[in-house]
Amino acid sequence: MTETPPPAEQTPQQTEMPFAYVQGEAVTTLPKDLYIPPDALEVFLETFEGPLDLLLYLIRRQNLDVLDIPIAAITEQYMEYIELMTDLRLELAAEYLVMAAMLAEIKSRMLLPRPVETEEEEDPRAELVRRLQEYERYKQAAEDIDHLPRVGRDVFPVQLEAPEKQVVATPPQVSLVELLKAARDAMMRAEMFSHHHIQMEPLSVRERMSSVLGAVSTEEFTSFTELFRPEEGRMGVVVSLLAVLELIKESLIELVQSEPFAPIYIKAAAAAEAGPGKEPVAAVAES
Amino acid sequence: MSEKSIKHIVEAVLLAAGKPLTLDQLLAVFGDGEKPGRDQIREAIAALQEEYAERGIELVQVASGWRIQVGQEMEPWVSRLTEEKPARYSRALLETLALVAYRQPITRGEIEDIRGVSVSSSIMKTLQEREWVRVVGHRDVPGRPAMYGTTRQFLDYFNLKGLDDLPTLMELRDFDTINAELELTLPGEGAEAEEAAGQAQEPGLVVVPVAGEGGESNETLH
Amino acid sequence: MSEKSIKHIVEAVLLAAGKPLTLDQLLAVFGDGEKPGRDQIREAIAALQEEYAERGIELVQVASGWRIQVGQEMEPWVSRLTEEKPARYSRALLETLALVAYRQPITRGEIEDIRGVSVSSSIMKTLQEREWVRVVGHRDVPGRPAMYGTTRQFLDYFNLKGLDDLPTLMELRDFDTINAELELTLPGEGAEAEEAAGQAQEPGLVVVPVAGEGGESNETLH
Repeated sequence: MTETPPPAEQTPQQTEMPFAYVQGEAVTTLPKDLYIPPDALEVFLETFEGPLDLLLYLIRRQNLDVLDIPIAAITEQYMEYIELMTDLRLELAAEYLVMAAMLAEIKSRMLLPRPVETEEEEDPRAELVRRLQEYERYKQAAEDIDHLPRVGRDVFPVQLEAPEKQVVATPPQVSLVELLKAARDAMMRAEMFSHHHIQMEPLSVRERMSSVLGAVSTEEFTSFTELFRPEEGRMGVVVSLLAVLELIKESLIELVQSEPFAPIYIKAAAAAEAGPGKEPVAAVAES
Repeated sequence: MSEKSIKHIVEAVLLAAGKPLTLDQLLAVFGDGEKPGRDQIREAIAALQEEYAERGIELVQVASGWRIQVGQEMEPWVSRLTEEKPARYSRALLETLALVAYRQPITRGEIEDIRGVSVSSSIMKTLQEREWVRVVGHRDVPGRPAMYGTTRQFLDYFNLKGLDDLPTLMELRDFDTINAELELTLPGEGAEAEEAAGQAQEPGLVVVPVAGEGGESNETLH
Repeated sequence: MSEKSIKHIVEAVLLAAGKPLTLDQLLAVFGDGEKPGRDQIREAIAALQEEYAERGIELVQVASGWRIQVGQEMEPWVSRLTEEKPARYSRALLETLALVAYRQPITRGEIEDIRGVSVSSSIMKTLQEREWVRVVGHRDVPGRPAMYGTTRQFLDYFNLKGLDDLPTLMELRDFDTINAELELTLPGEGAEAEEAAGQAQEPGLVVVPVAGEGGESNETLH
């Protein structure tokens, strides 16, 4: 946007247009090129992308700066087009009428005398100018985009025939982690499975530890073999043994054997003695 | 792996790809034992660009990567190959596209506000079908209207690396400073079109009832 | 029109065409004032062929005309471009494999008992085709079902010295805590991490508490 665009295709009539000076005269003096053959008008109007586009056209046609619109003149011209459209019974979009109203309002505000010049008061055209400029920059941007080199129109991406692909099936990759997770999941599910179907007593070491502790006393020795019940099977024996070993480790019981292969006896550790936990273990080791 | 074969592999792969390739994608075609550095790929690209320069072929970077294309200078011959004319797009569509490109994320209502006319659904549909525009979210206002943005395909199609490559927008001028601006710019331009300026600009000044400032600027002018 | 530009036009048009072009079609892209002779087109083709000879592209004549294509010698690189990520194995397959590893020798019926669902024949087939699982004998019960065990290849793939290197079932229970401590990668995914190629297999060993080797591999990494 330059302040003084080159006078491209300016007709002499336009430079002489008097309405730019005196607002009242604009009504009677219409620019001659406003009259276009009626059958061409429809096509002509279709080229506008709306009221802002039409206004821009009217302004540009007279080489005027958007920032500096002779509002009365432009309003008159705009209304001429609106009238032409109605005369031709063209369906008139609401946007055009809204713009007509806006122009009329601006015009009336500008004609009203303002008693005191206040700096804060905005020029009535400000909003219109803002919208026109805003629209114009995107109108321009659309043209610029249209001129960008475009695929299929200006530039042509190449795709050549590729050599025949040799089929090499790549089998899925598996990490050890994945495999181990699958193993764990399968095992855990299997456990739940067995609980439901084989109603087996849960043989937890912790539970057995409690029952062993309940069976022994600090006063008397209990026979080691008494702690095992053959009817529980091998699993039961293993759990019992683990429970005994765990209890020894935690210094909760003492294990006594007089000589190799002699019967083993168990006694609960004295409550006061928390310390000498290793002795019973040593006894086992000696045996 | 020699410089030369890196170049030839990069060329062959780009020619066969049929879509832009990123540097990473180009690197990925090299086997484990022969991986060149990123710099070597860049050098290969530069070498190819140099070779192509005189041949009407281009190796360009667009949004999704590097692509080999027949350049604009070859258009007259290439376009004779096909009967059909490339599609033309309406101004309404291009203006809508421009607004989405420059103002994204933007709602349809916001596009309509700026253009001063309603945007037809078919335009939004076409833009989305072409995969130039997509819904990027919803504005948190009543009705939760869709917000639109442009896609990588849009940039690829218009030969752009990124949104920064879009033509710069026309500058907006501040209406409030119009008079000051006139004062500053007119004297310089006055020589070229002194009469035109006087005639074309003055009506505006006369209409605006800013007697004091307007008068001053006029005095400066003459 | 110079020889050189005929050559460049022929090249550009063939590149942009995306299909083979006959001599007549190549002639047709030239404007009225610039039509070369058929011989000139042939010469241009010959010149291009010579230029391409040392590169990975070819100008060849096929049934419907001339076309530029990427040469067969570029197949490994071009193919890697379109390589699809290999599919993943199903949970059912992995669990079956895990049960064979931990409970071998095991029959399909026994696997089904533990998993609580039937094991498809295709899973057993895939595992055997991969050579991770093989039939090691037959259970002496009615039907004499096959018993499965893991192979040497299985150990090699997971980088195990022996089955003892697998965590015990007890350790497996606490697997999540073990797992959290270790950054484990897939053996095959090493290519993604630029340097990881050599180390990709090691994590398998890290699961087993082999402090020495694990430490070494970490040092190699950094």
